[in-house]
Amino acid sequence: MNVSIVPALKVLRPAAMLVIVILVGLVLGYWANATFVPGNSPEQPIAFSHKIHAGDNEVPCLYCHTQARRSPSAGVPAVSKCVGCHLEVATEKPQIRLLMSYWENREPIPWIKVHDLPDFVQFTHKRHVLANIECQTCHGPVETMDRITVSSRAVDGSAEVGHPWKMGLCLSCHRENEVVNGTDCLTCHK
Amino acid sequence: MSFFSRFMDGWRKYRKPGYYEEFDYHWTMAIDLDKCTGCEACMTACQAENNIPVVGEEEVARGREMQWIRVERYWEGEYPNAKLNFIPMMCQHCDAAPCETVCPVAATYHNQDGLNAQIYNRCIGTRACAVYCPYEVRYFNYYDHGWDSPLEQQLNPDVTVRGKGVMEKCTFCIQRIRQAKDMAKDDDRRRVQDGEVQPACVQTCPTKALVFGNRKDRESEVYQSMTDPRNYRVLDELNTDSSVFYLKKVDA
Amino acid sequence: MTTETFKLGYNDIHDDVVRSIVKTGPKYYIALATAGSITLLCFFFPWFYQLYYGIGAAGMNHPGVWGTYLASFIFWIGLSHSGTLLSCVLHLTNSSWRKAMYRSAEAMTLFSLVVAATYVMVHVGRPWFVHWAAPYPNQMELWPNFRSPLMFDVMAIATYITGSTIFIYMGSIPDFAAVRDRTSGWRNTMYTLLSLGWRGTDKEWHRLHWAYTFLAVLIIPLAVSVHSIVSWDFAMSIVPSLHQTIFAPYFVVGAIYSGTAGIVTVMFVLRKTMGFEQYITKVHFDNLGKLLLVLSLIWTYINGVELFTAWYSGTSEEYEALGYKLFGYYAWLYWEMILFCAVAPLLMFSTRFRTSFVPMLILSIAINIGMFTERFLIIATSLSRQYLPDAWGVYVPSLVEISIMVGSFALFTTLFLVFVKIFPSVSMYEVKETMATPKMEPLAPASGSPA
Amino acid sequence: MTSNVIGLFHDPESALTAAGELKGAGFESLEIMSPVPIHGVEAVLGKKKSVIKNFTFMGALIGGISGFALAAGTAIAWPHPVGGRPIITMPPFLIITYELTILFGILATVLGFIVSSRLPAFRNRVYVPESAVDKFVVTAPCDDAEHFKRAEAILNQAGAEQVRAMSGEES
Amino acid sequence: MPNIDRREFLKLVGAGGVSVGGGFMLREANKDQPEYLIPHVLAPEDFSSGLDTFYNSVCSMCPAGCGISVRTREGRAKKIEGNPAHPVSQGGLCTLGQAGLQALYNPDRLTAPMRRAGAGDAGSFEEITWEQGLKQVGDRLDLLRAARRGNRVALLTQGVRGHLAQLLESFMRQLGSSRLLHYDFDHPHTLYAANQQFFGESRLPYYDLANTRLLLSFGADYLNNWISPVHHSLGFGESRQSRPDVRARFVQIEPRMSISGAAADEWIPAKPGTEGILALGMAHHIVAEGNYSGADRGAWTTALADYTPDAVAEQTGVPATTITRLADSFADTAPSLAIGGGAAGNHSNGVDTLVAVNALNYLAANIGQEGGLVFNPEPAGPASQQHQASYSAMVELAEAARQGEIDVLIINGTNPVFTLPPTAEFAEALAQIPLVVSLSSFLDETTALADVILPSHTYLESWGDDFPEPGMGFSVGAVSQPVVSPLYNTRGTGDIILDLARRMGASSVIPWQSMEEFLKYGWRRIYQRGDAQTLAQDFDAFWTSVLKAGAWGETTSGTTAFSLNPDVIASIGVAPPEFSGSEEDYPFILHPYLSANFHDGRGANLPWMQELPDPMTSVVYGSWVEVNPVTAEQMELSEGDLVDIQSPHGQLRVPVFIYPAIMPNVIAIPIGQGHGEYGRYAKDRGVNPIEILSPQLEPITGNLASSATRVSLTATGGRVKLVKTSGVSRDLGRDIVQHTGAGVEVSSAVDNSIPITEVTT
Repeated sequence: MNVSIVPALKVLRPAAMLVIVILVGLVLGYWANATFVPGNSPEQPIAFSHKIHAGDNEVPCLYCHTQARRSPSAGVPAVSKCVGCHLEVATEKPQIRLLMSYWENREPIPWIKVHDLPDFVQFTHKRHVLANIECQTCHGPVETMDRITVSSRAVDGSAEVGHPWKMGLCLSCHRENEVVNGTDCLTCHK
Repeated sequence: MSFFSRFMDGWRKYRKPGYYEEFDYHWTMAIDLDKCTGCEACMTACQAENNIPVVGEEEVARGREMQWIRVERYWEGEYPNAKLNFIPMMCQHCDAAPCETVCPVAATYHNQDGLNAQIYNRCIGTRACAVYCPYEVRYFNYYDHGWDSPLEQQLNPDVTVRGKGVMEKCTFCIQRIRQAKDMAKDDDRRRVQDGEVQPACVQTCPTKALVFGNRKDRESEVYQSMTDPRNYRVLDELNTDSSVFYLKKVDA
Repeated sequence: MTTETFKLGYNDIHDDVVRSIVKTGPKYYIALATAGSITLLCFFFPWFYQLYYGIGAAGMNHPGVWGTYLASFIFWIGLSHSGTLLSCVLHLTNSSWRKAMYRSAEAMTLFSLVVAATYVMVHVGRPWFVHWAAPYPNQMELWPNFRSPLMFDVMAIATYITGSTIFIYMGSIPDFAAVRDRTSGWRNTMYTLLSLGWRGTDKEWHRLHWAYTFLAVLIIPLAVSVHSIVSWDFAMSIVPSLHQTIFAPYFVVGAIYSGTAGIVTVMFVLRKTMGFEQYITKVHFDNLGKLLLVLSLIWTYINGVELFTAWYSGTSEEYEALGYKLFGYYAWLYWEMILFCAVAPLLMFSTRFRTSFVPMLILSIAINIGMFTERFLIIATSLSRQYLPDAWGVYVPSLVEISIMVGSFALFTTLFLVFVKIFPSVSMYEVKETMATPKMEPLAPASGSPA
Repeated sequence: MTSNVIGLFHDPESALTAAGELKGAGFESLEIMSPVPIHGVEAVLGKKKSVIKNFTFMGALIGGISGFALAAGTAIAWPHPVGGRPIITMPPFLIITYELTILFGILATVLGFIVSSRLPAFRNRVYVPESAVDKFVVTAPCDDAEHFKRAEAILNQAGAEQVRAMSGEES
Repeated sequence: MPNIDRREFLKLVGAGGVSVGGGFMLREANKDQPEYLIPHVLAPEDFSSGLDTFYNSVCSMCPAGCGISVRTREGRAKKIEGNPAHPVSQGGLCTLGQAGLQALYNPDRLTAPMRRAGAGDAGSFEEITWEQGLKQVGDRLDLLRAARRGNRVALLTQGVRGHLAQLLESFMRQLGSSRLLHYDFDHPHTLYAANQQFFGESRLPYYDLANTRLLLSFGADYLNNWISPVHHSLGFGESRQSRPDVRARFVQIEPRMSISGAAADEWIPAKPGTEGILALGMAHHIVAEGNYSGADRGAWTTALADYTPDAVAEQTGVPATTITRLADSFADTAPSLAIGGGAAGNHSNGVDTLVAVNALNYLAANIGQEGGLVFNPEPAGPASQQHQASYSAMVELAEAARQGEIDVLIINGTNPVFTLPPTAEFAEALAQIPLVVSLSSFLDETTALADVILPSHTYLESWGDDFPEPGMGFSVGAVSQPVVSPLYNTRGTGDIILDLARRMGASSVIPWQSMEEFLKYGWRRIYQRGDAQTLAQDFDAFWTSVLKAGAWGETTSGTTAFSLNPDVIASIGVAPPEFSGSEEDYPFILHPYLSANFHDGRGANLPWMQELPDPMTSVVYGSWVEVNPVTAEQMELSEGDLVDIQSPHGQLRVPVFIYPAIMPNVIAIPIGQGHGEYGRYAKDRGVNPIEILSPQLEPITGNLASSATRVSLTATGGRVKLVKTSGVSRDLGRDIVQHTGAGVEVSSAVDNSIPITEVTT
């Protein structure tokens, strides 16, 4: 009689293959979702298009997001701000009518937050804007988007598509620009 | 820069302590025990500023109270010569902090401003730091705390609300320090000036017993206080080299 | 060397051992089911509750931030300490009486380590992030802090688990081969793989011998380091009555002590349940007894030294802690520990006691209870009496903790029950070695012819 | 496929003598399969040198170096000032080194065993199940009948209980 | 690749597909849920998201009237801080002030007007509209006013000052009612009376702690809750360490060590109620030793003849040597200062006691001196002292109500049902009143008995102003402005009153539409005084600057020249205190004191205050009775033992706390807990010692002698765990709180720090 482990391996093969296939499958599925499904891009109450405003008409970001220059949060413009222009501009478009209905009922517009940081991160727009960092660096090519999407343009490899904001992203940028205490945890977490 | 050269640089730089003297700040607090009346205003101020939860009677009974700064009381002598001494006790931001060495994930470490940092979102909750801290000023979130609505509207947006399984402690109101630095940057100052930043406890102290500032600024009020002949540090014999200086009570 | 322990031939051993694996009575299944369900009910269920609610489910509080979880952790690490360590030592000193028992001893090591590792997860506040304690490339660009005694632990225990797994596996390759030849079906497949096609040629024996020896040489210092490091989790702090130089040896001795006691218990159980009366005999209990006795004396001595230094120091901190330990809230536990771990073992001075099974069983269990208490006290008493009296407090375990503690024993039992059905729980070839090798016989007429 | 002559013995001594005589008769690459390691095999079949110790040593060495590199490298790559200690803190790093030394040592030893003992067996090797129980078996490859005759004679002469021919793949 | 049969292949494919799906879903599952960004419709000009806005205002958590500056973010109040510009608080703030936020955001606030549901029992209310509520009340008032029966209306408010007080006053005048009562449990009536007697003006002088060198406090817990604790604390800190080579000495004389006692350099237990006698003893010594050489020395000698140190020592239990020592140092140190109040004032001889204290100041020539006591000018704004209701005034009100003389009672803020002893039978009285209107923001014990609740804003939502009493030696004022928009459907007290005034047709005299308008009207007059300090080009500029600064002051100081009316001297003398209950049946004297956290109980609904350890005992969430260790030993009591405390008028069951610094025959219970209503945090916690107080009066003021009740103590055998945060409150020779003599030692802490912290030179 002879001895060898090969027959035993043969017996195990189907099971082994099954396991492998499943594992590969899981990874594949996850990766596919991460890669081909566009990032967080919800339907907004009013189909506001950054493409038209920031892109075609070249309205500067800070015209509406005034806070970004002096405050941690960029802020969304008050409804009055939109109305300010749209009393004249494109008044008859259905979306503008929608806007006006909000305005007449004195209701705020419940925008859905697209670019969201975890609560334990204390990011401040002010410093970054004052450091002349383009909004697009983090927010992606907003001026090309009809509906805001968490985009991949921000990604420099350290963060996967669809969720550009990972700690690595901030860190690498802070490292490159040699920010003072830029890699001190307390800079962002408090 | 290749990892190897980075390694060699570090190797040269980091073998001795004292490699970060060049930084601008060394935040320090001085507490005059001769002024402290034990009114505990500091405790409430801290609770308000730092989103410290109220745990409720049962939990306090189980020793789960949360007080980043607490006023300890020590009786002396017996009636009629009894005396009660108060001493505010908060994270001493030791420069040789035992708690820092023990954290396996570096969730607590020493930052360049001489602060003992506690990064909540990095903490995995081994609670070793609390064991190692001789001042017992580290408090653990044994569960998710709640705020009866609408009390949560008071929460300070600049301070993270800690979830369950996380260690927390006094930060010298880091959010205020950051804000002050931010303002200093706005008018292109390199340093925050003395008195520009005060933790909540210092700010509210009715007797002005607490003083806070940058030790490296020889003109600062805190430097005057910490070098006052009455100064001492609690458990100094442990060589924790704490950044909180106490001024002895005066018997008269 | 050979001892005339065994009055039976090579064959019988095979039969016995293989039977112990293949033949499974209803008793076994009942035992497995009970142990398994207790594990689920008392260990995993409360744990999941705790995951959901937070560590608050346990009784820990402000001064007492560590509790029974860590105590159990040390206890299990300690229990792991006799198996492999002992078997290594005895292997190197080539003492034969070890051979019947070391396999199960090593299994004990392995499983108590597994339980200990689970306890780390139970103890930690946010177990779902525990992987941050492992060095791996991540986008946070942050690696663990290797200056932390807890990191030493992670390293040491990882190494220790790997080491003892390999050690027990290596030791049983020839036996897997032997069982392989006697089994069929899935078992045969399994054992074929496990035995790697072992044939027992002179060469294989030679390699195995050396590999095994080197492993033993490596594992002894490892085991010692592991428990020293566990002790440093405490000794490296500056908590009065924890910050002591003697802690490392203290822990190591304590570990081996409780571990050896554990072996006695396991031996007894195996002997009764698997029908190994011929292999595990008075001799083993006698020797283990002697070992235990020596260990208990050393342990008592170190304890005394600890008390003495604390008393002699005269500092308020040490003094209070000492007084609290002896007469404080947990005093009754302390004296219980002294009774079980220092006084009772003295019985083993009598040979009659050592060589009688049931008393030894009881004693061994008592010792382990005592040792568990010791670990609990080390944490509870010192944490509740630290530097600032104003922050003093008392820690009392909660129901969840106790239930998990009980459950962990069930978990251990379950693992062990599975083990005895897979591993030959007595090392056949080494037992054979200890038997009289067959003697030369008058020439038999040549039989058989070339096929 | 090679064919082998196989002799089963009841006791180690006779197996050894048989092996010795076969060797004397010019048979090469003898093997003795036994349920237990036999003392004095080397006297008969010649000394064996094991490479395992080299493996162990190298493993330990690499482990030590990489252990220290890991600790120190991590510290330097992310210099977190901790407890007022220097970033490169020798004592704790040495402990890490120590542990990794042992870990790598162990792993290397296993590797060494695998390599030097040529396990696991992927080819069908000659094997006599009895040898796992209580028989001492001497095998010698012999390709032709004439060799087999001589071997069989020697084996029987040495007191083999049984002599067989068996074929197995060269491993 | 080995051959795979079809079934196996399909199986693999299937598994693969499923797991791909699984992976996909996994990724899907850990995408985070969306949050919302709600913009303003019209952004207010001072709004900027993510940035703090600070509003200066006035704290109303206690009568001290500190200036606060509130940090708001996106329209939410986040933090209250002391206003550095305000002379009273100067940036400091006490616990209660800090916790004001939780009064604003309290879950138990009254959110809308309510009316007693049917004839229903207390506490069952139905929601109504403001119109309904105001109409119901307004009509009634209108009727009564028309019928010239306005006096059947009573208005009971917490002590308010400034223009709200004035408004209430004119409101009641329009009604033709004299029943306007400001009631605070802790209002220092006796002190006012004593000052009236001694100085001839019923006002509080400014106690200049900051510059004094020796402070004798007779029972006044000046650091905790006596008059203006924060300002006193500032002074304390100043005089302790902030002056070069001068360190004031503080002596506290009281039967139970208060926070001020703990802070003092010397704590002297004197028998309860004998503080005044002690003061006179010292006075006697000062005069006798010739340390006083005024013209009226003779008069003093005769007046103080009986108060020889030995006699006094015998009465007070303070050794004669101590008395003489204190007297000497008090006379020798200049400036020195003696203050009296708190428990010392709440005895049957309260006024005399405080007169005696004033006498001490007079003899040591501290009056009108910096570092002594300085007289205040007339407050710039309206004051309300004359309306302050003493205990007997409240009893009269209750009596009137029982007689059916009251048709409408309007209650604002104060909570008499809780702060009056049951013997006043106030709750019963309320039941007799047809229409009880409460303007409280919380459902406290009194409000629970009201018929109509018109909930008012908290102070952080409403307009108001305050002229702190005492001033700082000059008159101070501050406007309190709303810092957040109202959370609920509530209205400012002033606005409610104005509305009611309109409804009862008084709008000709009280024309203002809102409190803000009325305030501006009032402050315009202040502006017109044209003080150099407050000069602004026009009123609006003045107004905005006052709002911005959060404080206003003028340098007109009070009278400095002071001559003592001779017959005051003759009348000086302190009778031994009278206690209710016989010493045999009731061996202990009950010493109720205002809790540090809850003041007179108003703080009990704030979770922060509930969880804040009591400074002296570290007990949280409950009541306790403080017992001297020796007494406890005799009675075999230990911490947590439940005891029954029996007074002639009631009984309480409380756990014991062994208190090292209280006289053996005195037991103390903090006031503030023991609410029956007042929200989830306050309800059914601890006990209220006021419940067992005897109606012992101070004859001159008719004030309740709240420290004059005798009680007995009996162990019940019961035992509870006293919830406290301190472990062991003794440092066992560990030198945690270190002391040094007045002389100075060389220190080491800085030198022995290791390199990384070395101060770079």
